[in-house]
Amino acid sequence: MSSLTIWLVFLAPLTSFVIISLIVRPFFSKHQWISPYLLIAGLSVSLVVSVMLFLDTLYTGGPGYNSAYQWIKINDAAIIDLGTYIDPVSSTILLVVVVVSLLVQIYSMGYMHGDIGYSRYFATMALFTSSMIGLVISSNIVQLYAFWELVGLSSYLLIGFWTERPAAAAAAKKAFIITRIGDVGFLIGILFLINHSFALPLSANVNVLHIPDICSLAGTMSAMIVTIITLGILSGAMGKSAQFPFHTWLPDAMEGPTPVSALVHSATMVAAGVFLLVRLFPFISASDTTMLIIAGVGAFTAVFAATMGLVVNDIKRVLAYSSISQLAYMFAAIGLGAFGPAIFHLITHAFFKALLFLCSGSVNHATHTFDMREMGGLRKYMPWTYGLMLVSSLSLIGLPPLSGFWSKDEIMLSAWEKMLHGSVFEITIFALLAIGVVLTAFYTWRMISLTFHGEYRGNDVGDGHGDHSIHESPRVMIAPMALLGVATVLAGFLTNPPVNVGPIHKHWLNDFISSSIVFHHGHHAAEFSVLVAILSTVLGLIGLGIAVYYYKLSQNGKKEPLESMKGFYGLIYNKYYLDDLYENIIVRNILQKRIVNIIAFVDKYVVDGLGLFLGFAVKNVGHVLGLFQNGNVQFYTFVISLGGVIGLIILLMYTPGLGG
Amino acid sequence: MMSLETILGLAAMLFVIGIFGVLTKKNIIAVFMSLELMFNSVNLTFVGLSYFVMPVNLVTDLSTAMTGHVFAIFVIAVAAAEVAVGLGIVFALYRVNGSIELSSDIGRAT
Amino acid sequence: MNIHDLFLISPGLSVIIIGLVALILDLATKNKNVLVWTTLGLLLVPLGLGALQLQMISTGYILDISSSSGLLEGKYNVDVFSVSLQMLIVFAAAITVMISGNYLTDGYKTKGEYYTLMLFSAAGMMTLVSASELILLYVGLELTGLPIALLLALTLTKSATSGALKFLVVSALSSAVMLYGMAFLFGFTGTTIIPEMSRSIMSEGSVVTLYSNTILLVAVSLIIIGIGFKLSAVPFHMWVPDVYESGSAPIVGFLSVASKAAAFALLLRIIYQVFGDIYVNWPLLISIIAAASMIVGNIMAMVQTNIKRMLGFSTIAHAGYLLIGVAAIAIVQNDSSFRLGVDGGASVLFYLATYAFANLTIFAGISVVGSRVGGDNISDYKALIRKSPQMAIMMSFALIALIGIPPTGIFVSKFYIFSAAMENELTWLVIVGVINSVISAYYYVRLIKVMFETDNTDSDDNKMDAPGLTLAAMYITTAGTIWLGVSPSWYIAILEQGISLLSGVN
Amino acid sequence: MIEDLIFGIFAVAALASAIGMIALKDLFRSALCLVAVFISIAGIYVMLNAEFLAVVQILVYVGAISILIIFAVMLSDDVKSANLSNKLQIPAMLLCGLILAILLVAVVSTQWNTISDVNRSLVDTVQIYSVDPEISESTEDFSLASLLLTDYVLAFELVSVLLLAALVGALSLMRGADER
Repeated sequence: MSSLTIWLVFLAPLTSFVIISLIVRPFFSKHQWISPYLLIAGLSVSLVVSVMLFLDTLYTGGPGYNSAYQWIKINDAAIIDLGTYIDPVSSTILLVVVVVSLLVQIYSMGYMHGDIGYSRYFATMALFTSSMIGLVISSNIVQLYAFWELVGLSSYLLIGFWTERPAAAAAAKKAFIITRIGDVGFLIGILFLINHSFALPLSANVNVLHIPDICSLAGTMSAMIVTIITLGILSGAMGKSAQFPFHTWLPDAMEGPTPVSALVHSATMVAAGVFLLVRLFPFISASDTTMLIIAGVGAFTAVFAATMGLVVNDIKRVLAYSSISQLAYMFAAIGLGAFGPAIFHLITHAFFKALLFLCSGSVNHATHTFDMREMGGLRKYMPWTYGLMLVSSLSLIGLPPLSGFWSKDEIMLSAWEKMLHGSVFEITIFALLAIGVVLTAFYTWRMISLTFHGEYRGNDVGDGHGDHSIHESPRVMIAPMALLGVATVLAGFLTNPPVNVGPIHKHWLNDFISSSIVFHHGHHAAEFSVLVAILSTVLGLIGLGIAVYYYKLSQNGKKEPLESMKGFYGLIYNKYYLDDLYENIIVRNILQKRIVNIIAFVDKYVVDGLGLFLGFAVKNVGHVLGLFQNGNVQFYTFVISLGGVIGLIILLMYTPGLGG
Repeated sequence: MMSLETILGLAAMLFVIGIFGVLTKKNIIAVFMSLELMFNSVNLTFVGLSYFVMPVNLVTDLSTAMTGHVFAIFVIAVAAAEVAVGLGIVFALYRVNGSIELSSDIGRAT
Repeated sequence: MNIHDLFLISPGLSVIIIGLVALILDLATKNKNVLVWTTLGLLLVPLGLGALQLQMISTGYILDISSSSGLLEGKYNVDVFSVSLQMLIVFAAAITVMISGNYLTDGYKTKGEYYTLMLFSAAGMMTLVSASELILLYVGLELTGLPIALLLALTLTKSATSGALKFLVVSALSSAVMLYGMAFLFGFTGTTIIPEMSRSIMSEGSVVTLYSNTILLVAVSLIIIGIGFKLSAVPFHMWVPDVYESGSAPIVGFLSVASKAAAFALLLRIIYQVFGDIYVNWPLLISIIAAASMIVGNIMAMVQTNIKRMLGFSTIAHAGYLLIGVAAIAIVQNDSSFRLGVDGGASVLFYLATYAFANLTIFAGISVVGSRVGGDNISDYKALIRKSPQMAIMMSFALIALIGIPPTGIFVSKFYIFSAAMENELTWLVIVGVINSVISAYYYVRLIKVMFETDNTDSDDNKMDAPGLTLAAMYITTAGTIWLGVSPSWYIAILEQGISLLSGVN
Repeated sequence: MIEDLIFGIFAVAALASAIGMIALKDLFRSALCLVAVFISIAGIYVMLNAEFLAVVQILVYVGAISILIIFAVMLSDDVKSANLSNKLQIPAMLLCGLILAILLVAVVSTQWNTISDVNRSLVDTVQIYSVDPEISESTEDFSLASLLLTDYVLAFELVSVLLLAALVGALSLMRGADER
């Protein structure tokens, strides 16, 4: 397959972006309807190419590495080139990204219909999709970082899409800043890699920024450096995947349009962190410390995010916390060394979570709200949505035979096996993951129950419009949802079955992923264990049962069952006060007040104090020539001279041979 | 008594007196006067160095003995321009504002 | 002065002549468009001459005539380093001419003088980047600063004039201090020609005599003070916010881009050619200044409500990033002496170019909004996306570039600077820099947020039509930002060649 | 010997007038002190082979700049007490003392590459020749004027541009201010 064909998968949506933003939007604003078709056409090309790439990789090992263009050359061992690296991992994720994106775009045609920024929406979506594709196929870590920032940027634009909503703008800014804090670590990690390149012998013949090379690099550096770099990369992944303590941006990001949440904030961009860690898994796993931290962060966040999901009333925020929690399962799996199950869960999660979001969008399309307290009883009005939501929810809970069951089961199985011959740490990990299953089942059923069961509690019926305003969504929305529903049902068993099923080999996805040459010794999937499968199903059913029990009793949402636990309820309802900590205490109080005051101290107190005092003394001199009486300029020159003297002293002290 | 050290020392003292004036004078004219003093001390340094210090290329190029003097001439010319510009701006300010008392109306650092 | 010499100085000379032409044209014609377009058209001449010089250097022609010519020998350099920077300065001047129209609309009687002074200042900067002799450097320095002070005062408001006075006094003080350092350097080495200085220092030569000459250290630090003022680096920065707030946007933009480029050129030349490889621990000093500049600039910018003041602090922070590259020039060797590297200098030059593109875009926008709204508060930019979508989008793009997001040029240059610093074991400085780029994202994104904020209430069409010339300037600078981000390697290669010719290292 | 005495007188005069300039409350007297500093320095120039510079110093500084400054001084309402100091005096004094100490230590401890006796007469000849061609035996022209137009012609031209800029700028400032 020629290198141009591979690039086509990235260039096709990019072309759509260029056409929509530079031609359609400014010049054909009357014909906005054409924008989604342009994007869908571009994505169809991508789909064809990515299917070809996938099959090619599956059967012949794939095109591997292709370099197109040398971007920057730092030295012989650190070259940044724009290239593609198609291996089992990237070709699989690529296919998922393209498929989900395509379906979401079709859905968006219905959902965004009549919006004032119709073209702008699809332009940004095109930018996002092409950046995401670029991220997946990148062969160079700096190239990946560039796309990493670009998806962050398009996520910023999409969250803040409705510019007239202050909350959307604030959420967009928050997402941007917090993910960038994580990216600091990522960038520092990359810079340490570059630093390493200067120490390499010329004969080493590696490029420290080339992803396949990085995977074999760990042996050449000290354990300390490996840990620093991997922790840096991990912090980038945690920021993007909204893991504790960077998770606060994702729930707020729900201010964006729902299809955006489905594509960007559940299926693809937030999964990029998991993708990155798997991509560099051989390198990451060289540091035991980092692996422990990944597993710990994952297991902790899985429960932590799930608890916050228990009490939120916004349906999309429930799903957002659920996304954080499910991504945490993938992190935990990676931390335990099971990158195959992590990718498997990433795929199934992409399908069922995208479907959940699209369903919530469909509900919103009907009720014009996301507040579950104003819903209820919708199954009567929206049977399709209800059915699809039920399927995807049960998949999220992890009930057989839906896809979520198979992938979550593999993660639980890995944790289980580690626990069997592990220490307290591994036991804790498994316990946390198990608790997470119960909590997931509880909040998922709470969501279903509040939304679709019981009586309708919203206003729309009341104000006379009656059934007119609550209706099933149009076909253009239902059709992609149904396709995702099919994937939700089938993707689990067919892609990674625990036994041979006719022509489909057992664990073929896992074996396929592991066959990438960067994983020198692949991960062999654990044998299916009936015990663990039953255990995780029972855990899910327990959570489900509790939720059914409670919400049958108070099915009109009068009282939340958890409100009886006062202290705990307050804590989780206020999101553990982390938003307060970040925004009010750290940014406002410490950074903007304290530190600025320290820096401005001289200006505020010294100069003002002088000026004030002098004001009395020289009133009679008056007028223009007294310009300098407030001493401002003099103070500047004073600081300049003082700075010079201090600089000189530093020079004198630290210059070798002069006494330092 | 007239040695390089004394001349440079004298120049250094004048320079520091100039800095002191710039730092402490409230009147903009006095500040400009102090600046002129600094430029003069620099000139004195140049001329003194030019008198006492061996030019690096004297053997091949006799004119290097004059470098310090040339520098001083340029400093004088530039200083003249500087003071002209400074006083020009002061006069403009005076005209724009009349005799209204000026406070520093440009913001603080915060 | 023969024809070769004239050709060598022709870019700067033509800028001066264009300044004079503008002065005369202003008297001759009432139509101010003629003035602007003539000036712009003529500015292509120095650009073309610069390109021609670059071409001739690459074929090796200029190197010969440069060494054989009499009058300018050793005093005025025409090499890749200086010519590329001269072209950058001319470019900045041209953009400034394009966006100045917004300020020169009403009540501004002195248009010709305005362009003349700006171009004279540009000529001073061009001298500064080419000169390698102290007298010429000093004159170039003053020619850079004095017209800027006059331009700042030309707005003739109370705050502008007093801002200009502040600028002038601090500038004069710093140049006096620097002059004093130059005097010591002259006295110690016996010459004013920079390449001969390092030869002189080396021939005195043995390390022992060098240690006993504290005067060299004094000279170095006096010169760093003088340059530090031009760089607007902490602690020589305090004039910046005041002057930025009171000056007119095009001039402030010019000051922040071109003057900074010239000052860095001077610093690089002095480091590479005079004291870079002697045993003075200047990298430590520069690193401290860099860290302080980034921290103070970024944190203070967070709390500003005036956009020009905010950009003033932001320019202080960017001086800090640039100084990381300067500190990265010195490669510490085993015996704790320094060797000079190419990457540090080239990364600084690349950063200057990308910063120029992004910053000029923003100041172009400010010059329009400032003259229409009459204020420079950040809140004045509310809903700019409704009033002038093109401007809002390009300004946001430039702000994104200033944060350092790919695929903009500043991403590449930050990356380049940081990796050069990593090469030289300045890890702590890099970490400070990376963290600071997050802090800077905070206030840049805040501005973007304000520009995109729209209420449905104020959707009455108060369009803000930017003049075509300003929009054209913004398109050019935006294109430059993307261009250098996507395809940086050819330019980096030129700059690396320039630096290695400058320093004799490779 | 007599030379040293004259130098001493000039040096003391320069220092004393400089201090007077800083210390006097009357801005006009302070400006006169500055003139005295200029004149004393011109005297020292004469002793340092720089007669031409001495003349320039008198003409430009004493003649032009001082007059300019004195004009400006007249703008002050209350000349007699216009030369006040701000509250930075004590820190400034400490700082200046520190700077002076550093400078003096540096000047004294440095091994200057002074002119050897062999070259002394050569340098004297070149420097004095710059104003008196008669005593030179050399055929080359080292006068300041010719240096300005040969070796330093570029800087010379740039200074003229600088002066033009100052002129143009000051004029347009006045013009603009008039029309306000």
